[in-house]
Amino acid sequence: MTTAHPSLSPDEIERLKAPARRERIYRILSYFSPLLLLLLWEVAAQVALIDRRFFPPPSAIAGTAWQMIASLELFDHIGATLRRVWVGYAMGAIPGVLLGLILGLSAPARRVLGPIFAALYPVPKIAILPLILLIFGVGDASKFVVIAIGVFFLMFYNTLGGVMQIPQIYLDVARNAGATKFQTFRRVALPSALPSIFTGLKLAAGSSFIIIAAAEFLGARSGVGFFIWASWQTFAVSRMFVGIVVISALGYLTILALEALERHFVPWAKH
Amino acid sequence: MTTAHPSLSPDEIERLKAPARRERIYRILSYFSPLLLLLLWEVAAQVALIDRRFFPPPSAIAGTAWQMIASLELFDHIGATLRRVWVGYAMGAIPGVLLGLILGLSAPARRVLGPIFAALYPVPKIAILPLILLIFGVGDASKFVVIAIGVFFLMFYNTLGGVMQIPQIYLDVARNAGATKFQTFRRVALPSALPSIFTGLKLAAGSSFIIIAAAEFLGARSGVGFFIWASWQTFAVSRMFVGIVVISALGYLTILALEALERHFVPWAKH
Amino acid sequence: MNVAVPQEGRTSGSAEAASVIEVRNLVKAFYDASGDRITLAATDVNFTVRRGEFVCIVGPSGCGKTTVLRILAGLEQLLSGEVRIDSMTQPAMVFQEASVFPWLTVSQNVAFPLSLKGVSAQKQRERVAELLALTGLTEFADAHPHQLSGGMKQRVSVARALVDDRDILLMDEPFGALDEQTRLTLQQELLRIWERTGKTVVFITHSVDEALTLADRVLVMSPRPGTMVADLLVPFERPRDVVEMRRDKRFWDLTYEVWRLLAAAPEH
Amino acid sequence: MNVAVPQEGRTSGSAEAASVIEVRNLVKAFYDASGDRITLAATDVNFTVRRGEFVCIVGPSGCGKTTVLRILAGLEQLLSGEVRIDSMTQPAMVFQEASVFPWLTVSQNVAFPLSLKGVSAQKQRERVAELLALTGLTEFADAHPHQLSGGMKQRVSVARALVDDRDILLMDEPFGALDEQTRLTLQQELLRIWERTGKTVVFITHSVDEALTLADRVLVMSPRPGTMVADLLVPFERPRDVVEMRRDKRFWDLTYEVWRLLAAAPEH
Amino acid sequence: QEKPQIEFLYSPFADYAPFFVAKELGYFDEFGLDVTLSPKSGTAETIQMLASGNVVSGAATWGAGLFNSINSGATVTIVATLAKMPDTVPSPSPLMVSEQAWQDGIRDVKDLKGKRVGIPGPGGFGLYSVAKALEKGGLTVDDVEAIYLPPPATAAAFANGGLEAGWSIEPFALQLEKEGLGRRLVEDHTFGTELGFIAFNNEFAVENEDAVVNFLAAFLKAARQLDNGGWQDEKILDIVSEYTGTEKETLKGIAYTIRSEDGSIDLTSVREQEEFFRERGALEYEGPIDIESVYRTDLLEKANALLAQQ
Ligand SMILES: Nc1ncnc2c1ncn2[C@@H]1O[C@H](COP(=O)(O)OP(=O)(O)OP(=O)(O)O)[C@@H](O)[C@H]1O
Ligand SMILES: Nc1ncnc2c1ncn2[C@@H]1O[C@H](COP(=O)(O)OP(=O)(O)OP(=O)(O)O)[C@@H](O)[C@H]1O
Ligand SMILES: [Mg+2]
Ligand SMILES: [Mg+2]
Repeated sequence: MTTAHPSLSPDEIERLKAPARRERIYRILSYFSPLLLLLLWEVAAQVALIDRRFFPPPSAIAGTAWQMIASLELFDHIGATLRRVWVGYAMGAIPGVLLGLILGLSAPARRVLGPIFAALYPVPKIAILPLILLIFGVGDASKFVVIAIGVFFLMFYNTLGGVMQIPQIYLDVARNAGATKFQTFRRVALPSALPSIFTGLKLAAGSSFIIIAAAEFLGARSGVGFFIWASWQTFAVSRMFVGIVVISALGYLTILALEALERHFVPWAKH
Repeated sequence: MTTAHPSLSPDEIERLKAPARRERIYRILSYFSPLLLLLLWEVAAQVALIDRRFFPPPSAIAGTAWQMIASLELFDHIGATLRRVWVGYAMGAIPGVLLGLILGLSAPARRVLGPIFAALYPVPKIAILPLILLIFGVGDASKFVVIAIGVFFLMFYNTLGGVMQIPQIYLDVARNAGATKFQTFRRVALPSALPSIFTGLKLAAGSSFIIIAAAEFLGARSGVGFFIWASWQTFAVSRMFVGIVVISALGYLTILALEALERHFVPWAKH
Repeated sequence: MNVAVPQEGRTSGSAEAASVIEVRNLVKAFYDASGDRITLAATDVNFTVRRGEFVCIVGPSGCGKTTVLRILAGLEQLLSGEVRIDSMTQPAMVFQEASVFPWLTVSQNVAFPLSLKGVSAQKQRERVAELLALTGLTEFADAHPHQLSGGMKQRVSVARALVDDRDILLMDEPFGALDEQTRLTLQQELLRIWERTGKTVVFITHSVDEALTLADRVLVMSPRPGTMVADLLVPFERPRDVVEMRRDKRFWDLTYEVWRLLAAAPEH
Repeated sequence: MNVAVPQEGRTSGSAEAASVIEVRNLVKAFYDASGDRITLAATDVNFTVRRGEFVCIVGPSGCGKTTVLRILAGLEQLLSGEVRIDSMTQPAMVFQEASVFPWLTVSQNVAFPLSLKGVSAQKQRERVAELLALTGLTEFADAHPHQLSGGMKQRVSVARALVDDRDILLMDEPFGALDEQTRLTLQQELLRIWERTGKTVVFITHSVDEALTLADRVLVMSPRPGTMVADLLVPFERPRDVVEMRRDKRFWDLTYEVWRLLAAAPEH
Repeated sequence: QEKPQIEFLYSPFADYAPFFVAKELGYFDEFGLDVTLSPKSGTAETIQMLASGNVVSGAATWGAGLFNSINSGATVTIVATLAKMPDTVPSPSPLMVSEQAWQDGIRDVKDLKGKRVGIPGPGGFGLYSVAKALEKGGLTVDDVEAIYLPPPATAAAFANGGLEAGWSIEPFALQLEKEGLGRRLVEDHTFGTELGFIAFNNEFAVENEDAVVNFLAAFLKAARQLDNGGWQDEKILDIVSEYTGTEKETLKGIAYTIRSEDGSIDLTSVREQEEFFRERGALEYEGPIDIESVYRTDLLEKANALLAQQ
């Protein structure tokens, strides 16, 4: 741990490295802070602050979850949901980032397409669902599309916002160094907008799981969202909460993974 | 128009001001570019590229809209929706920005609360609707809350992202000038994060209209979302599209208004 | 602030009373966790600055001058050693990097420290007008920083550091981006303010001329990891005449001495 | 680039063939639409630079030096006048502001122009190593910019501008943040490269000493809105010895002349 | 004297028309009540709101969720029927076949074997209804591929071939026919099937018996008016149009659910539905549920008596 250094005493090296080490430990501990929520809920249910018929305590839910894990019933649902989220996420994030970069760097594109996206964005997805079903069928394709739409706008606006914040000097350097339009995208706009892009990626990750939960209410026979809905329809409250906790946990883990990626890809920023 | 200047010829002043003037004209023109979409749609419907039963041409929708405007039927719905969106938006945006600022500036707060928000964010709103209804009743309050939740996370993550991007030097200047914690929030973190906050505000505006449409699908008897839902239930496609166009237009106008505010409040940025 | 300010320090009167800044065996290193890499920025730095003294620090690029100044300002934690600042007010700092707020106009930037203290708008206006005149920015009072040249931005930082009249001034190459004429004017103004108010000034510069024009003492730092290699008294009486001074042999001796020290262990 | 490059210009050989940069009646103003305010940055600027010439521009802060250089680099549009650049490659620029990319390491920053051109990794490494050695940054090859001092960042910019060996170098106070020792070394290296490669250099500086050390000609600009008020030939033969030069009366005459020109119409 | 206040949860469907009529034509006032109608979403939420006491009354449809919630102790007091399917055709809730499938030769229920059939959800009336329809062709739900979709989405699925058949409801069914997207395949599968019930919060029902009786009387008055030709009345159509957001033109000429004359629930039909869900494994308890313990017929009798006095 305490590497030698020509001019520093081991004690000084120790003190120098302590903050980084502490930071790492704190971070790992902090991953567990959401357990506080469960604790709060458990207590509230135990002292009958909340109605157990509708909000069974986490301990009761854990029992149900255990049975379901044992019967492997949950894993198929999780697999189906993850697959849909992954595909939809990629389908939305890639064009979102690309168009954000393009509109961010090109004033004419921004002028023509900007208002079009602004007008399309607030179109209520739930209202156009029948249309999506019409075009993409009742299968998984329409679920991918619903997620992709949600993800797209988050990525688009966050990337655009990030690109618009790029200090002019970086673009000047790129231009002076002889960067092509594409190289400016790839080598300057993209990395410079990375912090904003990561904000978008995290928001989009959370949103994907929210959206898939809603989308699996329609025309699905698998997936955690379907499972939640089916449980609620049959008033299987504990099972429903297992589903809610599972989908939230999936979202949470995705966000944590993105934060780890961010620390890796944006090493120059504070975290 | 061409103000005099001691050392510039009127012609030079003209040329100097031309870009700004052109920019203004282009911007105003660009507000109408979404009409292109309607045109495209009209043509596609007219040449039967798309199924008119599901996508009646805008001209047909305009007819329906006209009747509804004449009967004043739409205005009550618009009023109800706007009121819900406004209240919910404010309820979500204010705490979102505040918590974003606090977590952005305080590492301990970020460590403890960060993961809690990350865990709460992906909880599917549609699944916890019963919980919201139970706590906030079946009236408008629960609709405010549903919007507020959606808006909150967008504002929170965008503000947090913006604060994390603040160049350290600005915080150093504030500290050296003797700023209190609160003054650092108010006078440095907030303005410095404004570009990201505006990205959040625009995203949240779009989302509010998406969410209110969904919320008014469930348990409402007024609002554009209810109107769309009711039309949907009876396959009154033209009416449904009037609703969709109206709600999208409301969202679009809100985004335009926010962009105008942004140009005013972030005059140092490119737009 | 991570700076120890012992109580007795404040009540002056003791033998060492006049020392406002005292740095003892200061060591500062940076640790890069992702690369597991230690950069030693300054080792065993010792110096004191007496009340009302004007001290310049010179040293090769990257030797730790900025780091020492940031530690004095309480913006950076030291690794070991001791730093004592004896002042009722926090030292005012002129940063080396561009540090004006892009969202404020020039006059708002200058007024920033005053506005934090709730000084009346009228008073702020007066004081800011003074400093804008001093730094030649009156015409640009309402401009935003992105409309300024490099030197103009630097002058805004200087004006901001002077605006609330603190006891200690820490200046990190404050005139580096200025032409000699403007620099001369500002040097003169700084000296005038310093003489009138009895401020303590620690001033980093790369120009030996500038150091000899301004300072009571010149501290010379060695290349990274920096340490103080010399503490030279500048013997010229004030007010100093730049042209006159150059006729003095001592000027050239001192210049040569500093150059010799700086060249002693070149960084590359 | 908004710079007119007439075809005949390229084929040299004519009477004026040797002029690589030609600026005629250049006027540049900025318009702030939100305040309906016009800032005149430069008026009626005229100068030419011959192939292989080293020209320094001096002038008071805010007089338009950076603006002129940015126009030469094609980064800014002129309002009226004419600018002609006769070169096969775009001029390389060292910017006055901090301009290194925070997401790249020092060596990646230096390699940036090469990597855009698809130079092989091996070649890039070699060339970058050379320039890091030249600028004394070898030890910091893998550091990120936020781990560098102000002067070190500036050296990265200089290395980046030199890396791909362009015909014209536009340098905006490239050594402003460097101590005299490091500055001297880099001046010498720059001269060595210039003499060997026959580059054309336009160099903005605030230091008259520096201008006289480096330049064939010194262009002096008036305060904002800047215009060229003098075009002074520097008569010293090369290689120049800094200390020797100061013994020459012409050095002091020239220094005095520049000072007089700069002081003629002080900005404030 | 203060009028008793009752908040009632409804869905914006024509099945709830008696409440709209009773409210707008002043029947609730007539019986001395101050009734607020609040829109709600699903059955489960309604039971939750009533059982927890957040809202005192509402109506909901039968289904697995309801049976399970009663079993889990989320008890409410059931007082009367909401609606039932008529014993005649056209049915308000036919099983429809897509035009495309019809052209492809699916003309009978038994042709649906292995085909995709739209069902609104896995635990409610729609599933039961589809099962009854399939029974007509000797099929069960397991013989087809169930696709869970709400009726409006069926239109799209019919158009793009995503579904061969699907559950439907008026006025959507009529529109499907009009647009040439689908045809009625089965209409006689749910004659007399109980659709849902009116319920009160337990404590409220005990403490405010008179208010409940008055509420039911007003409801019955409106229900009888509707079931006896009220749907031809322009004024009533205006009211229903307002509450359901459906145009009057659309409301005209379609079939509606009805109610028993006295508002009582046909428990045989309810038991049949319970049995169905048990067989599907959707119930979390053994044996028939004790509906009688939560179904108070005395209040309805008093309401009928009160109405007879008028
Ligand atoms: N945040 C940091 N992380 C890592 N290393 C740093 C950091 N800040 C400074 N250093 C290192 O510390 C050393 C001293 O830096 P400092 O900025 O104090 O130099 P300086 O004397 O001010 O130089 P200059 O004259 O170039 O401004 C340098 O080697 C630099 O690389
Ligand atoms: N983008 C801009 N918008 C408005 N005004 C500008 C802009 N850039 C420069 N100016 C103005 O143009 C004038 C010349 O600026 P420039 O940067 O060329 O000066 P400079 O000679 O390089 O000064 P310095 O030595 O301080 O760097 C200044 O008055 C400045 O305020
Ligand atoms: Mg420094
Ligand atoms: Mg400049």
